[in-house]
Amino acid sequence: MIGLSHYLIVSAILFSIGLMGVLRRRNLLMLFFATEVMLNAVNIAFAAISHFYHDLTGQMFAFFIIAIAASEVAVGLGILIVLFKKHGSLDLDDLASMRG
Amino acid sequence: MDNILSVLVFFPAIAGLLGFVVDKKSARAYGITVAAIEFLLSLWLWFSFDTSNAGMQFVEMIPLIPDFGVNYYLGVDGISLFIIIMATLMTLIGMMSMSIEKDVKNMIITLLFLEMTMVGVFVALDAIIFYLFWELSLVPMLYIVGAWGGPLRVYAAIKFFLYTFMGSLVMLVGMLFVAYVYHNLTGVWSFAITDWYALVLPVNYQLWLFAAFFLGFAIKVPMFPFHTWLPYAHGQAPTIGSVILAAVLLKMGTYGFVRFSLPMFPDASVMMITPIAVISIVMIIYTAMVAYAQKDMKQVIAYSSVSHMGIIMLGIFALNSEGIGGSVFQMLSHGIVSGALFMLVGVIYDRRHTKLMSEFGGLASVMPKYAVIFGIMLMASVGLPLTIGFVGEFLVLLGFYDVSPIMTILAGTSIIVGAVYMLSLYKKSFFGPITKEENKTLKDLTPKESWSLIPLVAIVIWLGVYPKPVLDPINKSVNAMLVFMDEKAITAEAKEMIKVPHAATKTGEVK
Amino acid sequence: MENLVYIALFAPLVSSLFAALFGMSPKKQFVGVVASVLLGISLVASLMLASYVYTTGNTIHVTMMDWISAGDLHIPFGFVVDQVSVTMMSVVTLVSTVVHIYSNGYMDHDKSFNRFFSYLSAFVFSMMVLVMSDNFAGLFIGWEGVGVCSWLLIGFWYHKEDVSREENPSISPSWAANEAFIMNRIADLGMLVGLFILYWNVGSLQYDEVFAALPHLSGSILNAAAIFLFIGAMGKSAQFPLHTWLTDAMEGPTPVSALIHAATMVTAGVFLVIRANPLFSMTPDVSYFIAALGTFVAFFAASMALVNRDLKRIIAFSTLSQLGYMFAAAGLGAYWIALFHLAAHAFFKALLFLGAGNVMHAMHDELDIFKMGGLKKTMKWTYIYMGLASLALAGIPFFAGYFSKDAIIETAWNEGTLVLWLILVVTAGMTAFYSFRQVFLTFEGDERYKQYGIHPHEMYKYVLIAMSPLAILAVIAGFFKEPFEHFVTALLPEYHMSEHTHHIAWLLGIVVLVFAVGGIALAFKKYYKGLKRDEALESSWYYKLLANQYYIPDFYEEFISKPYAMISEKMWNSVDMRIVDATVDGIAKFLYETGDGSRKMQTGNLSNYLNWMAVGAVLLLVVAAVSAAVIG
Amino acid sequence: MFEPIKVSMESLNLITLAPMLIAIAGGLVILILDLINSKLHKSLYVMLTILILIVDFGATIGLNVNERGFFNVMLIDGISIISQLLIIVASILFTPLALTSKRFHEYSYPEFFALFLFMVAGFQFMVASDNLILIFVGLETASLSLYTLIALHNRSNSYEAAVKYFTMGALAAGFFAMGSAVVYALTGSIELYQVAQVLAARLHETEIVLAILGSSVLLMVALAFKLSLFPFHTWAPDVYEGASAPLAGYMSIVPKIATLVVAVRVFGMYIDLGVEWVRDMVLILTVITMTIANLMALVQEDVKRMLAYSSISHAGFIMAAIALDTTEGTASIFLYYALFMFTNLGAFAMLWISRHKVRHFSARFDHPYEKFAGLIHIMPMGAVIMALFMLSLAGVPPFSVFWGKIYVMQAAVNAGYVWLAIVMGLNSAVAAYYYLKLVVYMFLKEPVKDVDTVYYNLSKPLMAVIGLATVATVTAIFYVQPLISYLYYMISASGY
Amino acid sequence: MYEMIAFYLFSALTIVLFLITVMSKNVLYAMTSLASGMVLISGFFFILGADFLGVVQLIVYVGAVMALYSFAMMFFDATRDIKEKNTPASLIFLLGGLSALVLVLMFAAPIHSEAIQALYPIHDGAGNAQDVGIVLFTKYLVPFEVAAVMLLVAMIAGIILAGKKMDQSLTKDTSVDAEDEILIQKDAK
Repeated sequence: MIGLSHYLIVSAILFSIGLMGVLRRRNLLMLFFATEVMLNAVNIAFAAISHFYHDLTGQMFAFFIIAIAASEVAVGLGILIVLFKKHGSLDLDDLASMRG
Repeated sequence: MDNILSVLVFFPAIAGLLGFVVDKKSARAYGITVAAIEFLLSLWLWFSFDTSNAGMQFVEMIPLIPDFGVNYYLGVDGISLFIIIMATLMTLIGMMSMSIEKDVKNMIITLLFLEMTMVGVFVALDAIIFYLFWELSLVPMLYIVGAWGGPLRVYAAIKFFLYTFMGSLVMLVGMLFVAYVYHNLTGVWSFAITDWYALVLPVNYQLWLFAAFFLGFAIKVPMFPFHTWLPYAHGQAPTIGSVILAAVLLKMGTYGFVRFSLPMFPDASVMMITPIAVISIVMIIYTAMVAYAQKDMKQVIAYSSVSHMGIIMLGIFALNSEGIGGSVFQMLSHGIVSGALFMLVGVIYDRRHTKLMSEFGGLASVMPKYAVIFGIMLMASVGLPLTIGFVGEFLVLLGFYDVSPIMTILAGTSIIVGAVYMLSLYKKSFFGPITKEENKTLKDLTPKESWSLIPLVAIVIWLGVYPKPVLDPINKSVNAMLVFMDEKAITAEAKEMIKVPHAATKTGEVK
Repeated sequence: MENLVYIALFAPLVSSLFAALFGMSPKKQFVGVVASVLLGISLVASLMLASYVYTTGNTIHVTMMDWISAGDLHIPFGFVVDQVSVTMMSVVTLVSTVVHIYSNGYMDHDKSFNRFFSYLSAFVFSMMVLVMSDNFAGLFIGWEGVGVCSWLLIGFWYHKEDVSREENPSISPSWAANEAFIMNRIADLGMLVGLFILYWNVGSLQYDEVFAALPHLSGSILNAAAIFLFIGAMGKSAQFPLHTWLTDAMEGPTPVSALIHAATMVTAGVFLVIRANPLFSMTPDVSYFIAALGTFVAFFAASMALVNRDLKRIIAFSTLSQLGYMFAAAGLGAYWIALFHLAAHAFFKALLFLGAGNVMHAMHDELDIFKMGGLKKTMKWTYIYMGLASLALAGIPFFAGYFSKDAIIETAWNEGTLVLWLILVVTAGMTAFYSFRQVFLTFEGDERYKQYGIHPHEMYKYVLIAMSPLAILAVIAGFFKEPFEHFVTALLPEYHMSEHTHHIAWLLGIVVLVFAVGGIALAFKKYYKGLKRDEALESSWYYKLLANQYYIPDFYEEFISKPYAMISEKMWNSVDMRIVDATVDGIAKFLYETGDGSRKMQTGNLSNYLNWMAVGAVLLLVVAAVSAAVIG
Repeated sequence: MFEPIKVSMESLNLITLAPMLIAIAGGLVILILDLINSKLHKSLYVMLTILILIVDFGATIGLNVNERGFFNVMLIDGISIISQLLIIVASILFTPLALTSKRFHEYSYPEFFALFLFMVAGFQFMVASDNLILIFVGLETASLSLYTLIALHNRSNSYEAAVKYFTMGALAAGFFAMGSAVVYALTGSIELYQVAQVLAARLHETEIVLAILGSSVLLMVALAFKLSLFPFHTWAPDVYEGASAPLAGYMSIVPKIATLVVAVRVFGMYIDLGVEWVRDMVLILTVITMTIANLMALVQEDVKRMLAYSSISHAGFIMAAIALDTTEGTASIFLYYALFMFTNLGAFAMLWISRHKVRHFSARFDHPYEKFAGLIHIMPMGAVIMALFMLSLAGVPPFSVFWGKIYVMQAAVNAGYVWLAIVMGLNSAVAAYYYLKLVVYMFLKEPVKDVDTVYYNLSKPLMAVIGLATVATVTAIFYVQPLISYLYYMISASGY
Repeated sequence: MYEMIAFYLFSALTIVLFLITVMSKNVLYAMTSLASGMVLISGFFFILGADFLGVVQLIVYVGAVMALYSFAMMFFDATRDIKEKNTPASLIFLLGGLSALVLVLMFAAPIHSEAIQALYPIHDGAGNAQDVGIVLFTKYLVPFEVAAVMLLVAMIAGIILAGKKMDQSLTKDTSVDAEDEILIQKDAK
């Protein structure tokens, strides 16, 4: 029987995959993908907990997370566009004029 | 005038603010006038001071942050009275003798603010107010050393500031802890020193708190091995900076010991007698030897300050009336004498722009007045009887003899080693033939310099011959403090070590 | 009478201040005159006091004002005029007055004439405070005061350059002044400690209170107090091992040597012992040590005087030697004899020095007696004065020294300390020898000075006249021994020779006399006809040892001064800068470098930042897991 | 099949929403004004913004303590009111800094002010709720606006700053979400008051200790990022450097106040429940943060970057008060920020007025130390004011930050954390060095270059802001008492 | 049973797809796999009875977000393989692995408690959309409205950041200062 833990473990694994992506990626666009993965992983957890507790709060949270993710994409892409116009690159390694 | 203390504290500050408006060329005259008024005010304080009263006088108390126990709480007793007068006097004299050409106006304003903080430290009866002035005094000094100093001035100024700042922050934690304990016991927040005096703390608390306060004060004094900022600060500071630093700022540390450490932690003080005496003796002998090795006149006097501060520390921890009274008197005497000596070095520096002893020799022939005044100050510095320097040193050694004869003998070597470096300095600079061509045409003291030094000479001799008017009020307050410490001490050992003079017990002088 | 006390005390101060007013101006003759007159007033006042005390037997005790009071300590400015102090006052003011007058002549070419009088009078004032004070603290004021004046006067010709020890054993006036001051300070510390011991055990520093309380004190405390006070006395009176400064002090002008380093200041140590006689009489061991040390110094100093070539240094060694005699007497309990010798010595030694000053004046500051000779032609009066003084010093009968010194030697016999007696007797012979060696080499024989192109001349008349009181006293002082004894023993313990000693006194006197005359005869034989140098003798090790003062100054130089300077240098360079300060700077530097190092984590690269964040998060998670495992 | 739900207006307690609604409405008004007439001058928007914020302030101060509204989503307790007030005051101080004498890109957008007001509303929501959803949404609203505001400065550094902030913010958001999920899994609720109840009942279950600690860690990562605690602080210096000076100053205060409120609510809950591990975690992180940031600030060459590190250090300093979990500790947070706000905004405003469009002094930095060398000779008043700010930041009495500092240290001592107080003290001593460095440059060095006035960007409104900040900094001693008693009253009323 | 099969299938697939998203060098692959993964996640939602959420997931993520990403991809011309100097794999796997390990440990515990009462219970008879609707428009109305503001912010931000006006920067242009402004305080001296 599939219990809450199963879902949560899947969620944990997906979250870690997302985290690995964030760590690994140097291309900003791809990096954003990885953050989406993380948020989606959390959504699974919320939906599952909601299901097992018979409680709607989890779904609400997941719902808002989706909204937040969408807004983040909009703003993130906006920033990426100005950055790209300026630098012509989305590579993180080109983006280190401020340090120390 | 009941609020004379507030006037004393804030008059220079307000004058300093108004000073921004004064024209550059008149700034000096303005500063001297203000300092003179301030000095007269402090004399007035003395005249209206009730010498038969050992407690705090002219007390002012305005709640500032009552929820936190911080009050604007001022007062003087015999111990602080004369240090205040000395602070105002040295500021005045320092300004009179000032030879700075650059940014005189800034200097005057800075000095006036510094005067506020100096007076503030000595009149504050609230720990936070004390701390406030204590820290604030660093700022003008930083500017004075840093802006008008020698080539290493920035290093010296920052070292001075940070070192003292570091120590006093630890002290601040100690203060906060005392307030916390006070609150625990009484349910009231208070930072008033007089309230804290009533606290009877367990011995282990006393020791820790003593250590916290010690760090703050010891760096300021400066005690070995925290003294290394001092030679830099003095070496780099302009004359006026050295004068104020040596005369007043260092006294804040020793005053702190008398005002805080002793009455608040009598048992810890007794337990710390030996370590502190050892440090003091190291200060006395070691720094005297280091002073002897110096090539620079000012450095000699700087190190001699450390050595003399060792005497003062020793006297404070004699924990008897002779020792503490002597220490407080020695604070005054060291203030005036070292201040004068720094001014004297400044005189020659103004002429030759060097302070190296090897550059001089035979100055007594070309600058006889200068040599005479230097000689008098030198003799006061080595503690010649009938000069101000003797009274304090004698009383301190006398007082500490009761604690430990051996240590007194070791500390007493200060009269020998002190003579060694001072005389050698005098010989190298003033005696012998004139070897350098440029020294042959040196001008003797100008009237300005003479008139700033002669009052000091007069005081040096006056208080050497007749110290009674100063010593009596000091003694009165010290006796009261000792009676009180003795009553408060927990351990039998402390009760035994704290010597209440018969005079105080006979007349039943209990606070 | 109180007024007289103040006049006697403050006239020299007034004189000093008056002279100081003109201290920086060129020579003004009236300064010297006024100073001399004021000193004369002080002398008169002292003598009047002396006669008052002598005739009435009363003592005068005045308290001027409070000085220091702190805790239970109360020190007034109090003065006592009793038999001892009035004797000292008279001697001091008498010699001072003569020296002041003398200085008018001696210093007449010196451009710091006025300054000289200021210092000299200041010295007299300090000395008066020293002898008149009614408490130990007041004594200490005078004690230090004379020290400073001595410093000022030794270094009077401060402008002279430092030279090597070979060229001038005292290096320079300023060097000698510092040496004197510092050495005295070492002793002063002892004295201070003595004061502290008395204060904490008695509760006062007043003589009368202290002495009254002495019987209640334990022996060890008394011994300690006596020892430390005597250490103080050793410094002022230049007792071994603190004696080197005295000969170097000869760098000062000769009147100074006469007044300070012969007649008055150096006897302060003896005065202290006499003053504190109740204490020292209760500590026989310490007293015996004092006597032994005194005897040793008497011999030791005389031995160095035998070979010295420097006119003033010979007299200085002689002073040292005579101080040894005084301590011997005081240590043996014959306080009044010590005081008597002190006074007599003051007269003839001052005379001797002033005579030497005349010679110097004549010889243009040449001091080497090998370069003199035959001066009797030009300097008849000086020769007479110095001859008289030397006779007194040698203890030839009926001169002052005979009465005082013989009494000391007799005391040594009387106390049964035969070793001391023997040494003192031998020393008496040596004293006679070196005194007359000096006199003969200076005044008799061939005129060796001529090859140096010196044209000597006699001193001014008035100076010679002024010296006459000293000469007279050097001759006749001895005859006042009986009244003097009667006078001072009102205060000091009486000292009588035992019956047996009294019985053989004449025999003892003859022994001493034989030695003294023998010494003179030897000097006569060797030096009367002129200088015959004995190369073999001069190159012998013992001659060199004596000539180099037993190498003690070199020893001090090598083992005290230089190491002190070296250690000081090390303390500064190695300890203060390299350890203490370097630690402070090291902490600051460490913090700064840590900052610089940790700043590397701010690479500016976002990926690194994200890594840091993940590392932080994972680390916290792992710690949480471990903690949970531990807790769970 | 459901019954119609009846909800009374009283039970909704809409007044609790009023402050945020005012800010949002204000933002919308600005947007509409721009639609109607696009030629309006920025000064209009500035003044409008200030007016809106003033109304907002009035609405906030009128709120009653300890009310809940809108199905218990809104929580108006003492700390929510005082933090909102602080946020609004800081925003009011910030707004006039737009009126520089020179033109900068962001202020040419009316939307800037609208976004700014939305951001304020976001922060207000964040502090006025104990519902993790609303906190999260408020946080994101504010953050997204902030990213945009940074990027709008429109130069290479500001994009870089925005990207860094944004990306790390996204990662932090992931952690926040995950942390909330764990909390939800543990308790079936995301409202902290419910969470506390359920957790209290479940504390004895040893199997879920890891989950409890883990939830605190995940939330900590998210909040520590916002608070710039080590090692989540790496964005801060770069973002401060890339953002315009006023915004950097703003960022060092307002988001931190808002996040601290959340942290007080969240970690205060854990500590109250007796999870000592969380207290230790907070203490360790804060001690490391204040120390490392101080050390890194020592070696900076640019004043703004130095102030960035100093802000990190201050945040660590004050975050430590959370671990104390006493009323004084919590009060000290707000006292500290109330006092720190004026000084720090003042300091950043001083940088702002000295901002040149071209970098005269250094290829990389806008505000290298050299720029201020010898300022006392060029502009004595400016130098003195800047020095006052620096001394205040260093904790020299009687300037404002000192009072905050001793109050925090007193709170630490009272809670038995004397060692923490000593660490704070020693850190202040280290910190004094870099503040002094600027003072040294201004007062003790000679000017480097003779370029035109350092205070290039000065205008009357900026002077007014700086004057206000100066007065507040210097006269702190006189208003600390009412401030403390107000804060203490509010906080003890809300049970912290 | 079906649930189990579906769960394992979806789990395996999402893990693989997201791994591709994270590991792939090609943006297109990454994005496609991300989109597919999100679709599968909506599958989880459906299994868990969160139908409304599943639909929103499909619409918002797969519809809106992915569309945005595709436009962005085209704008950035990122269809080619991406050359990245990736962070050392060991570090990534260490951190990823450790975090996965701790999270799994955390979730493997019996975190589910029967004692917990649902505060906003799911009504068995009613559709999910109705349940969600009631809670969303009562309890979560405020967050909902705030989310609306957030979206407004995102919209404005997107518009102005991508707008033409950003091409020229006043911040760097010194020439515009002369014509400015009423508030100039000329010459600060």
